[in-house]
Amino acid sequence: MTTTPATTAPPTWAAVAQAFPALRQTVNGHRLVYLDSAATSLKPQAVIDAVVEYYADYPSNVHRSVHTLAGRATEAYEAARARVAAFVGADAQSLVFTRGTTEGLNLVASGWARRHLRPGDEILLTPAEHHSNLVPWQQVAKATGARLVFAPLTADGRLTAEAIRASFTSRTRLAAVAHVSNVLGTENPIRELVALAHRQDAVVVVDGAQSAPHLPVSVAALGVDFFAFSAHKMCGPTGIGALYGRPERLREADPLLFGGEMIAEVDQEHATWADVPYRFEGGTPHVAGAIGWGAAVAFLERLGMDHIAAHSRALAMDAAARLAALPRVSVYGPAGGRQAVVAFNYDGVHPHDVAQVLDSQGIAVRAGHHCAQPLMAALSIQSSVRASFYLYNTREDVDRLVDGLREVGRYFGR
Amino acid sequence: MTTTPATTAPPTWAAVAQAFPALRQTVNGHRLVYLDSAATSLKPQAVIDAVVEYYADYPSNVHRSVHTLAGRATEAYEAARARVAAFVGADAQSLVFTRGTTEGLNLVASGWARRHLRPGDEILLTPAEHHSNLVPWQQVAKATGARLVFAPLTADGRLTAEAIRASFTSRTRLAAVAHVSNVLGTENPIRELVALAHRQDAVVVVDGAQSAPHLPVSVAALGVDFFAFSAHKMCGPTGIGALYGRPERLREADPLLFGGEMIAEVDQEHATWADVPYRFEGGTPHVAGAIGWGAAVAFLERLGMDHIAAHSRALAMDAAARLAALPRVSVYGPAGGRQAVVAFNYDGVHPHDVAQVLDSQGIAVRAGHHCAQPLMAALSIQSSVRASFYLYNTREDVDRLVDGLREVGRYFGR
Amino acid sequence: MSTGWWTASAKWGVTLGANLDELYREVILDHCQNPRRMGAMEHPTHSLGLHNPTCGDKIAVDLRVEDGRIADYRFSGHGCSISMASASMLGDAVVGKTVAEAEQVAQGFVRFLTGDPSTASPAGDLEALAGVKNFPARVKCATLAHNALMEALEGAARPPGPH
Amino acid sequence: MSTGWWTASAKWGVTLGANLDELYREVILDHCQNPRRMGAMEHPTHSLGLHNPTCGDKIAVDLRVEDGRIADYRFSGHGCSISMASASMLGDAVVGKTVAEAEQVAQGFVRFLTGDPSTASPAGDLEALAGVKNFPARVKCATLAHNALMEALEGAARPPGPH
Ligand SMILES: Cc1ncc(COP(=O)(O)O)c(C=O)c1O
Ligand SMILES: Cc1ncc(COP(=O)(O)O)c(C=O)c1O
Repeated sequence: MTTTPATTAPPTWAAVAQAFPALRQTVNGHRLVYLDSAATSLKPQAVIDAVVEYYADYPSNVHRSVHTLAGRATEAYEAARARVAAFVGADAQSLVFTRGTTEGLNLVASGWARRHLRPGDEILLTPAEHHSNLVPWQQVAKATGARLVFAPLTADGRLTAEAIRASFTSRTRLAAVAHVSNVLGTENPIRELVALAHRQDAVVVVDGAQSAPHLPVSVAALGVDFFAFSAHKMCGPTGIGALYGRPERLREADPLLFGGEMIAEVDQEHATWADVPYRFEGGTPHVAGAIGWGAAVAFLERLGMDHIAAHSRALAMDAAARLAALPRVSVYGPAGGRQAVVAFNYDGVHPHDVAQVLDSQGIAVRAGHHCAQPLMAALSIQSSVRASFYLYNTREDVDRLVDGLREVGRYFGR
Repeated sequence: MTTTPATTAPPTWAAVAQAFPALRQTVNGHRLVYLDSAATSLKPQAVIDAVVEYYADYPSNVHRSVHTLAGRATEAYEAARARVAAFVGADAQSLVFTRGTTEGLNLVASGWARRHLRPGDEILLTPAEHHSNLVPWQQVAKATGARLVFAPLTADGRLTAEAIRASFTSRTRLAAVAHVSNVLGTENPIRELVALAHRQDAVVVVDGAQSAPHLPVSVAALGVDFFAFSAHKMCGPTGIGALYGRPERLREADPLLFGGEMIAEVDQEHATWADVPYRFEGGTPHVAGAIGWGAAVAFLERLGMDHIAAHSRALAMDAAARLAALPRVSVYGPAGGRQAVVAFNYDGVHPHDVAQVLDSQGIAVRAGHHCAQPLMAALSIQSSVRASFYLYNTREDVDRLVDGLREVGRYFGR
Repeated sequence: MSTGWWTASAKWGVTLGANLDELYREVILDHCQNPRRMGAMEHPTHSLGLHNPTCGDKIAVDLRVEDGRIADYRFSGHGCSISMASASMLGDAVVGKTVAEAEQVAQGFVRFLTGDPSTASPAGDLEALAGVKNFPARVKCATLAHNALMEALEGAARPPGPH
Repeated sequence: MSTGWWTASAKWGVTLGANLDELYREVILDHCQNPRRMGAMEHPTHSLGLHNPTCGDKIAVDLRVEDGRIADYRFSGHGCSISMASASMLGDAVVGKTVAEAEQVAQGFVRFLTGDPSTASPAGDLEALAGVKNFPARVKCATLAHNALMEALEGAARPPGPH
């Protein structure tokens, strides 16, 4: 179950971009430069085709019917589960389909942590977490009496193994950390965290929303207890994601939704649950989403995750260096070791206005707090501009971004 | 905000069927006869096209970005919300997008009922509820000390206004009932239930999974507090549904998922929620699903819900009468007033085997307990066969079903 | 977008439910109508019931193991023709075998039907169920008794006491 | 499936962000660089802050109402050029007006930008913000101060006491 097939040479990225129909358009008179993949990625034709095939040919419910269309749908749905699981180095039985990363993290918080945490227990986080990996833990803390502890970042925004060690105490029962930050682009030391946590049977929850699209991931090699990620950020459909859980941990968790396929037996007063992972998939699943995600994973695997990682990292590093060299531009996060994300500000021009002027040149970036308000506060800013890169971006896109920022300065006279 | 535009003549149903690409196939050598719409419906080309257009042209996240693609996606997503809300006679602000009916009902159970019910309070249900409208209330009862009360059905499976009245007590705080049963095809007297409930400020939750696809629905006219339904059963995509809630009730409810767009302000320790309905939509939404659902609703409205209701009701009534006339076949549910569903058994042949022989003739039906185990127990059966009808079915499909059942008898020598 | 008519099975490159007689072989219908070893056992050494969540069907298997061999097998419950026939056939296949051999029969059968290509097709009457492979929705029915037998034997292998 | 190149705005039949100068009119950039009536008020009779959840921007509006008229208006906070310019322009538009008139100004402006076709385009400097209509993502920015003013005046209309 290797997550990346042995590819020899990297693909020709300009040719890869041709697989994405959205890139065949002009926006405001310019070829679209899409630099908002950290919010959601574009979709290759192969994924669109897989979704269309399901809706057009066998748009059936799964699991519950004997007829031919339902058989085909069930097979495709479960094959997608196996494929997505293998992509992150897991077995199909340990992969729960969710709506996305947010639901996955909430499932761990409500289903596992509320049941297992006690007053005085500590939940270890970082100040850079996405709201989806912060607010659920605030709720757990309120409900159980556990306490949130934030491991400090270095001045340039890194989470070091030392900081983790220093923040870990004998009361730490759970650590929830992003694999890759959606603002700073940093990759966090998950292996070190796991080593420390498992010495005292603490549970490690990883927010993989920004790592699964970009890095070869093996939950088995990392040793994490839970790993949540979303299809829509990795070339897949909207409305689907997954939570990997170590089977023994999954079995300790309560379902979030009751009804439909998650049930074994019911009478008027009582019900028993199906086995994992189905126990956590109440209601009719997002069949088209799972099938499309399977196609996305096949698409990424064919290109090779190591090549994809190298490509978007190279673009982001190049962009970060060139933006930092511009007058009035500040880039956030460390100088080295950046994944596909570059957050920055243009002194004297609000991020919304920067993004607007870039959009007028056909360049799509994101402006805002990126669902990381505590991190914004730590950086003493309200918001920032974020350019994020993926497999369909090219060097020319970085040129366009740099030129675009010059135009921002010109337009606002700064 | 009418749910059904004034259509003059009913559409030509055979022509309507042409809009569904799945019907252009043969299964096991026969033209497909799809009689499993109560599990999930086929999709018209217009819905597939809307989904493809989103993925191919503007596959962007919503709400959070200034760029052109995001603007387009946000507009389309919110237009779909308004369109789906209008379809059931509601305002956009009172419509929460969910994964489906199951999530909607669980949201009311976990978010509203757990907070408001007290020991000794009564939850009124019927013995015919789908597991998704039963198991969440079992959980609420366990958590709050409330008690489940089941209004009895008549011998032929109807819920009468008298039975509701007789089961209502001064302790009844919430009633949760299907609008249309997914097994018996009965339509329940929601208006009478609401009149009774609102006299004592009890809350009425309606499972609309089987009514929204088939009947003109106005939540305003019905006066219900909550109404949950799924796109996939009404020509829409998988993975999306909605919960309508009276705004004052929605504001009394806790969110189920925390993170992403549902938040107003966050610091490390605290968070405040966005206004309804966004408060209940944590994480990146299923944008493609919402947009496709909007197209599905437009498709249904163009044909006219009154015509659709009359058409599938006529087919189901015809099928029920003709099946009941066959030797060894028992049809469940009342003789009159049936919506689009016919559940039955063939004496001496297990439902799985019936469905299998029908499938060999290209006829797709469902066999099983239809997620209604308590109802099966009340009928003293384990399971049944279910044929369900929709706008793309024709009289010829009923003929095929009747002939198919004759073949079942021949095949098993009964 | 697809235009014109197509054949589901051809388009998908798989044969799904193509031939009914491949599923319902004579011997299956015979076992189903005249089930062998049906009924409860007086003093089983091993016993376990399983149900198929889709349809609520239940099959319970009772075993008497003596000197490491399956001395007797009984089944009870209700189900479709496939699950009843399979439970009926399983008895013939395991009675007189050692526990290890019986487990191999059941496991091999489950593996074969769930698509493990390295597994030989089942022997004896069970061979008639080989066609279920092409009807994935019925695999759960065909393996219900086999899984019950394996879990019954396994359960006894665990240390006694609450678990 | 689409082939070849297309123009986003043409294909969608709408003009989205087509012309930057339509958004950033001279007078907007002027208000943004030289905001009028910025700063806190000593003793406001009405006061309310609102924030834009997307970016965390905040605009607070202070009012002094005397004899049913807006005697003074101040705003504070931080935001993009559109929200700052809009807050700055709103002061000129309401000072000296009756409360009802001021509410009409703010409400008319919000209605106009959110696409109510029956609303006349705004008067005075605020007219320069009419172009925001074609940039839906910025409507929240342009209406922040207006919504704060309306809520501040509304809040006072409620009965006193905790609510
Ligand atoms: C009456 C009824 N309620 C609830 C549901 C659950 O809907 P979903 O699976 O879309 O969540 C269904 C369909 O399965 C149904 O028929
Ligand atoms: C780091 C991180 N965590 C969690 C999320 C939430 O993912 P989703 O919105 O798909 O649930 C995101 C993306 O928005 C993210 O970047």
